[in-house]
Amino acid sequence: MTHIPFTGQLINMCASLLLLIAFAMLSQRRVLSLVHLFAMQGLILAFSTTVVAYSSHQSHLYFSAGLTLVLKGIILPVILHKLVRRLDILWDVETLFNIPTIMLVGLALVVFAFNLAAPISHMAGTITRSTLGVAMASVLLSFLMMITRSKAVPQVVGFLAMENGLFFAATSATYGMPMVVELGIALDVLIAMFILGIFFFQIRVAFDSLDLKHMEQLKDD
Amino acid sequence: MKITDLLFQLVQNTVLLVAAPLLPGWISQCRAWLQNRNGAGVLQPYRMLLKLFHKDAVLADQASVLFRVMPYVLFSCMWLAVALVPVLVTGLPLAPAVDVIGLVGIFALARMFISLAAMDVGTAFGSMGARREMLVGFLAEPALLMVLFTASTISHSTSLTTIVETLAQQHFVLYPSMTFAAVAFVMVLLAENARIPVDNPATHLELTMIHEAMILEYSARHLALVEWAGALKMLAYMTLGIALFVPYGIAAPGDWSALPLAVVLLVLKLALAGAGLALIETLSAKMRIFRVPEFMGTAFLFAVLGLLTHFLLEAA
Amino acid sequence: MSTLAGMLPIDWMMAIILFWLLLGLAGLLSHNPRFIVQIVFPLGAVAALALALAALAGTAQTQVATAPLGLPNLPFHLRLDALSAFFLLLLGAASVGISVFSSGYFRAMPVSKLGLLCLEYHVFLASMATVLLADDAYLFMLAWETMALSSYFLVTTDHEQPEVRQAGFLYLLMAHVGALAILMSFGVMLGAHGDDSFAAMRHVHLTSTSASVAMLLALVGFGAKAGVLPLHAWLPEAHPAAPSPVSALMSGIMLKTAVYGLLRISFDLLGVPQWWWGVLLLTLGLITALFGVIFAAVQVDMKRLLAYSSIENIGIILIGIGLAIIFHTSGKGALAALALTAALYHALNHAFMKGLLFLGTGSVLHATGERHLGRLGGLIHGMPRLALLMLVGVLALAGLPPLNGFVSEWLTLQAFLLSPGLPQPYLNMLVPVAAAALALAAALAGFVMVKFYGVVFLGRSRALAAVPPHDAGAREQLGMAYLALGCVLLGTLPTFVVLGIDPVAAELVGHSLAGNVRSTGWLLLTPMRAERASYGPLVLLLVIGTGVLFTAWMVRRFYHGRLRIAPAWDCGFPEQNARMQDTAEGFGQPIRQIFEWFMGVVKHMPSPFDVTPTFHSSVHDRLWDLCYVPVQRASEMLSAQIGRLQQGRIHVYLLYSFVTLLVLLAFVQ
Amino acid sequence: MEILWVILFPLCGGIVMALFGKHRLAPELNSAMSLLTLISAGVLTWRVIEHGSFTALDEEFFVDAFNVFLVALTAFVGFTTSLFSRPYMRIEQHHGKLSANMLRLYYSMYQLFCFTMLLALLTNNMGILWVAMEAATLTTVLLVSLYRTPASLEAAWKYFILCGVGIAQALFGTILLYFAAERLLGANGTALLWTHLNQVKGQLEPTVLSLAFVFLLVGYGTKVGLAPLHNWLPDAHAEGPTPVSAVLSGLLLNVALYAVVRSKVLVDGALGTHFAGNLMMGFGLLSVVMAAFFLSRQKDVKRMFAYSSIEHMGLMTFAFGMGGAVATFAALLHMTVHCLTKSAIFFAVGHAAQKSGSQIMEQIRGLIKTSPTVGWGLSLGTLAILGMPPFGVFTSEFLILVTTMHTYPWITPVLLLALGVAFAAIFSRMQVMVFGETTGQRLPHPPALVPTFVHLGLVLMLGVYVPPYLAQWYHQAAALIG
Repeated sequence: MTHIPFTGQLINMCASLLLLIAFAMLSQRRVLSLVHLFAMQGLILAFSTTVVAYSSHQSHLYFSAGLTLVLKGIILPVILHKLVRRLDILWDVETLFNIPTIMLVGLALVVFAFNLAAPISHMAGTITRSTLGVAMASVLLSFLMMITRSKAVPQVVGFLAMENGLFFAATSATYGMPMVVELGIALDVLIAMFILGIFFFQIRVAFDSLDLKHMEQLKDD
Repeated sequence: MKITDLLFQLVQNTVLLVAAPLLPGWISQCRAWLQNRNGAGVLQPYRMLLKLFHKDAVLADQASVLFRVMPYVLFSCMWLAVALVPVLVTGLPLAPAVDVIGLVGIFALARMFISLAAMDVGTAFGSMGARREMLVGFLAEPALLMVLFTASTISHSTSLTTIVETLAQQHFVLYPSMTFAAVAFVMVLLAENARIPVDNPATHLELTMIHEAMILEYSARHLALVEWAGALKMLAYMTLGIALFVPYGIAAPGDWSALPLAVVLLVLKLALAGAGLALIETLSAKMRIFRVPEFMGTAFLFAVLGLLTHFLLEAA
Repeated sequence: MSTLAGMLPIDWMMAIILFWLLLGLAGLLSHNPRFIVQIVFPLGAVAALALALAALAGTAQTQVATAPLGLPNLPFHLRLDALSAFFLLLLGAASVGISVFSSGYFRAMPVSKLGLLCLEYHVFLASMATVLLADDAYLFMLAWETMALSSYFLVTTDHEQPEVRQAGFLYLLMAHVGALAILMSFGVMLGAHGDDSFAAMRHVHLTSTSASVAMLLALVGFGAKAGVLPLHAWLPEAHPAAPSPVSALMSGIMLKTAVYGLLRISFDLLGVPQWWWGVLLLTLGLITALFGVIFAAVQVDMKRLLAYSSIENIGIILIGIGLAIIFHTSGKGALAALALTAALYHALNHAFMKGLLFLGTGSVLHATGERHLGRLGGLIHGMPRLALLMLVGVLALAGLPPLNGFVSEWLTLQAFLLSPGLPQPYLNMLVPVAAAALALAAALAGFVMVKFYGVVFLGRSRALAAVPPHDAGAREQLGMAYLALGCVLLGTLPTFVVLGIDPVAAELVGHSLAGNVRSTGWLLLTPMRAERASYGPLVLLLVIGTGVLFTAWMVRRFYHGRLRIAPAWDCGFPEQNARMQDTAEGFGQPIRQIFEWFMGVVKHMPSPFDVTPTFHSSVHDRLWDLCYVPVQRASEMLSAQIGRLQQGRIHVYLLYSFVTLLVLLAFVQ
Repeated sequence: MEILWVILFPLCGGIVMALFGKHRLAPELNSAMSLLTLISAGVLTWRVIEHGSFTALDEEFFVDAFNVFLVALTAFVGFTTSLFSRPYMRIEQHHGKLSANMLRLYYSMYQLFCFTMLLALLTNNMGILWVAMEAATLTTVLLVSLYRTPASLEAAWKYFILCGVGIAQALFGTILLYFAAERLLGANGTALLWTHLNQVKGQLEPTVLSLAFVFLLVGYGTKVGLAPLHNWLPDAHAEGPTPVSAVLSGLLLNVALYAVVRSKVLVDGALGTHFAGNLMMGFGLLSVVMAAFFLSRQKDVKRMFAYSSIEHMGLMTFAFGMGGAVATFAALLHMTVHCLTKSAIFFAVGHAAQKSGSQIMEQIRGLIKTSPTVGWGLSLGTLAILGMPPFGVFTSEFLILVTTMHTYPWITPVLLLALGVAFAAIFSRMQVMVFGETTGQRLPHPPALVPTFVHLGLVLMLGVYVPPYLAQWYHQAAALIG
């Protein structure tokens, strides 16, 4: 195999960590630990972005790394934490059906994603060829997570995790999107977070629970 | 057309008009003989007409104009029908105006009027008669049409003149299709002229009568016209049958020398036909009204079969 | 003035169409009912007359025009040739009477409805004219659907009654489905790189298969409009629902636009037809005709009865077209021309007589408020003039000489009789059977008409609360008298009519009857040679007329003429009442008994212990259960299955997206 | 710079309404802002007519034949809807369904929504396009849940999650696009500019682009409402306030489709195959058929028309996918007429529902009696949307069907079947609502149906006559899209 520079190895390291976290989220029952995992994801993301910035001398990537750190590492987790506390679902535990199956499916997804990414990643000009597959995998995993979660908050966490995966793809595979786009995306995510916050309370008022099984009234059958 | 033809047409019509009542008279006379009675004589119909023409007419209070007009329409329709059939000579002036389809049309017109008139007064019998008459009619009319079509496909024409000329005055050919047609025609004739087994002219039994039920409300001059029209209709049918199936002896246009023979032959044929009709009536019994559609259906079927056999065997 | 003089007939027609639209708008905007009924409708009638005249003038040569509207770089093409001219003549001539009638008939209507009705009425007329003039698929479909839409609104004028809404829905649905079929047929015939003008379609050379596909699609489409079996279901529903003049328009004229479309596509756009189309049309026509007349015989609603009889007449027209195609493809030009002439002649006749009858039912409805035959009767006493006019229509529709219905049937039968020697032997077999069936249908039509006229106008009133009927108003009578006169003239002067139709035959089948017809002068109609067949209705009329007068005079001359009015004798039965007459059901009973095996009869038998026993039986259309109900069931079932997909759980929805994504990705890879 | 005005007016509008949203004249203010937007859009259009397409602000924005008429359309419908929502919302407040705060939220979000729509249309940057689309979701989601009823919350939640997830896929697609493009255009900002991408589309890496298109299609397709990604659409339309349903159907779906088509152009250029087209045709056909069969099960009137929107969106997607001058022309025309007609229908439906106090169709009866304008608006609109001439929908459907018949004959029966089923379903219900015996009572405020009839008038005009410059745009856009 060809020699990979140290930075590259670091980034691959981060990638594998992200994948690990994604799996952890998939199988995590407790809301609070989900939030913690999400925060960890944000931190790793920020770290990997700095590494990419350093290795590729892309000054604007430092900026976006900072942005990530602030937004995904600090603000969003804090907001989530507050929400969880205000909604006092701090020790809320939700029942997942048959974790091993989900894990197996997740595994299959990862394989699928890697296969999908393989033909592309070799043409990546960056030192971080293989990370695209990881990014795609974590996106798909968080998708799977949203499907399997039966409560509102974890679903949202899954949603945000998906954003993280996307962001990782953006930075690792392509040295980051143009600044204006990244700002826009960050803004959107922030607003989304706020709106979701509002939502949680409205839902609580309406259904006095955040369980999604109450919200299955609109249908056609 | 020559003036002589026109003249001849007029003369023939008047003669036939006057002579028509003889036919029913002759038939009932034959029936009397067949039943070992000595009948009222051939002239009986005339006496009846005379009697009717002297009576006071009684009109139902419900009757409308249509009721009073009908006998005249019926009468002149039948008169026209008689005038159209070549009885003695072909190629008369009126002939081109109406062909066989038109002839059927005229009969249908008459039937329509008489049925409407029957419904006009609004009695139970009237409408019943009208219904039955139309029931018979809607099967008899196409049957008759099919019979005529057989003849006209043979002669490649629907004008009676051409038909008769083809059948009579050209070399003699046997047409198997015509046998079917003949049977059908006889059945239609029985039905259309209200004879046994379809109808009984001599009865007023409510449940059986058809024609009589329709003219139940007529009296005096109207009744007389209706009866006379009936005689004319009978004559028209018989002469039509003769023209189709045994046309031999009908003279070609302008061939005055053959005329006397034609007259003699016509009288003979009519006499025979009348006798035959009487025989049929004596031998067969009046059938239930519900059987009539089957009877007429058979007639229709025979007629169509005739046409088919023509296309099968004779189409060259 | 010179510009006016320089206008071609087609320009006149476009102007008239525009004028109709303006009239409709005027009616919509004005809130004065007297203005609408006394100005707008008569003006519409005048325009119709002008259209008829323009059509008469337009048969001479083909004219083309384009309107500056329509799709970009695809303007509206219009074309006036013999075929469209003939149908435009039909439209104009028949709608004159109907518009005049309407101007009287609608006077009682509330103004809120009247304005809309006026708009829809004239849009309907205009769209029909446009259909006949259209020369590209787009304009044709546009006008066609507008026609359906406007007539739908006309049908649902009395939308308060649920059955009217039901009828309207069924009508528009079938019209729309038919339109889609027509659209597909146009799609098959489409010219090079999607040129949808008829001119381009004429030049496309289709394979025999695709031509047949186009033909079948067109048959479905136009059949659905014309009421060809088994697509007739809307007709007996919509006609009774609509106001009578509208029924007259629809039955008399709109059905003919479908005939026009069929002719246009089969003979003109598709070039030379194939012989089995003819057989198909012939068979369909026969079935339709028999079906229509048999069901007409058992109806108890005036307008339903007439609607079924319309189905029958469409069948007869179809028979003519089918024969024409058969002859045309087997190289018998003259016979093809004859059959085609017969079909077109019958179309024209039907427009007049059915229009007349529907208008008559309108007047009856006005006078008695009753559509059910079982409660009518004896109207001849109250409405003698209407009764006379209706008698003409009834005799004509029954196909009796010397009126017009007979002439076209006579021509059709002639075409049958002169047919032997077709290449296909079994066609030779088919022909006599077909002729027999046609004869049967014609005879049954007589039965139906006796029932109709006898039950409505003759006898005594069956109505329990006898409404004293008043005769129709002056303008109604004028309109109907016009149509009745049309029936008589069309019946007694056939030579001119046939000569008028001749250009169409010449255009479509490239053969003309004019020579034969002219050979024996105007008094006798001789489509072929004189010794083959000839028909002189005028002579017939004269002879019968003189016969009647002469007999009457003789009787007057030699007879005292004493007359007593007395109660009806009726075999001496004293107390008889109106209920002893045949009801409509009773009159139709024999037919029902004979044909019970193929119509669904529901009988209500009284129990032997019933104190006041009642018996009634209703006939319904088996084809409905056979063809329509299954379709409905299938679609309902399918939508029930699909509805399951939308079952409310957001996880499932996410799963849909997820699976879709994965499948697509796998597909890409 | 006209473009800036077009975007700034609604943005400011959003802020202004957030400040004065409770004022008595807030509705009028709202309409005024929309009017300003409309005017500036008009100026922009005029400019494009004069000089043709151009870009602005170092190419971040650009206008060409494709998006200019959509801009005009969006601004126009935005304005008419604001006109409609003036009395409508007053009546809602009257009925006590809405508080002043909610109205403020409504007005400001309405303006912001218009802003995001116009931004998405005018931007040259695929990234910004994505941002705008996401922002559109964010602005409307609170409008959907405006009534705070459980149903509306559920609808809003589904709307948010499904569209959010979907749009995330679109972002991944955009990233892949960028990934492919930067190797040609360098890592500077220009690599996401559509104009540049369009120039180099021939050399873009096919495998990446096909992958990207899948993500983009699934992403934006979710917002277009393509089956089976449509599930949010009926709920959101049915539960939100009627003006919102109108703009969702009329504008949002159009803009999402616009995004799909933009990316299709690039992918076609890169692949040189009919891959993208086939995908779109498949989705379109599926949507048409499924929507048609869904239609016949509906009880809620707005839900039904939501499904009809799915059906028509599917038809457009199908037509765009089919490609070719005529089909694309027809699709663009269909975009226009569907937008106008559907919003007109929702206007009428809104008043009808207010009149009978329910959106359930069994309880809406005999409108033509209680208020003829609503009745006629609804019936004519329905007939128009069902493709009845002489309305414009007929024109576009005619073109689409005829072209399909010409190129893919075996698909036509399926389409026609679906159209027939849809016709039967919608029409039978419309008839009962409009005609027949009546239930509803008179309204405190007169219905504002001027917008309805203006829209229908335009649609009618497009049915018989397409103005030359409009046709010219369509043709240019068709050439652009190919």
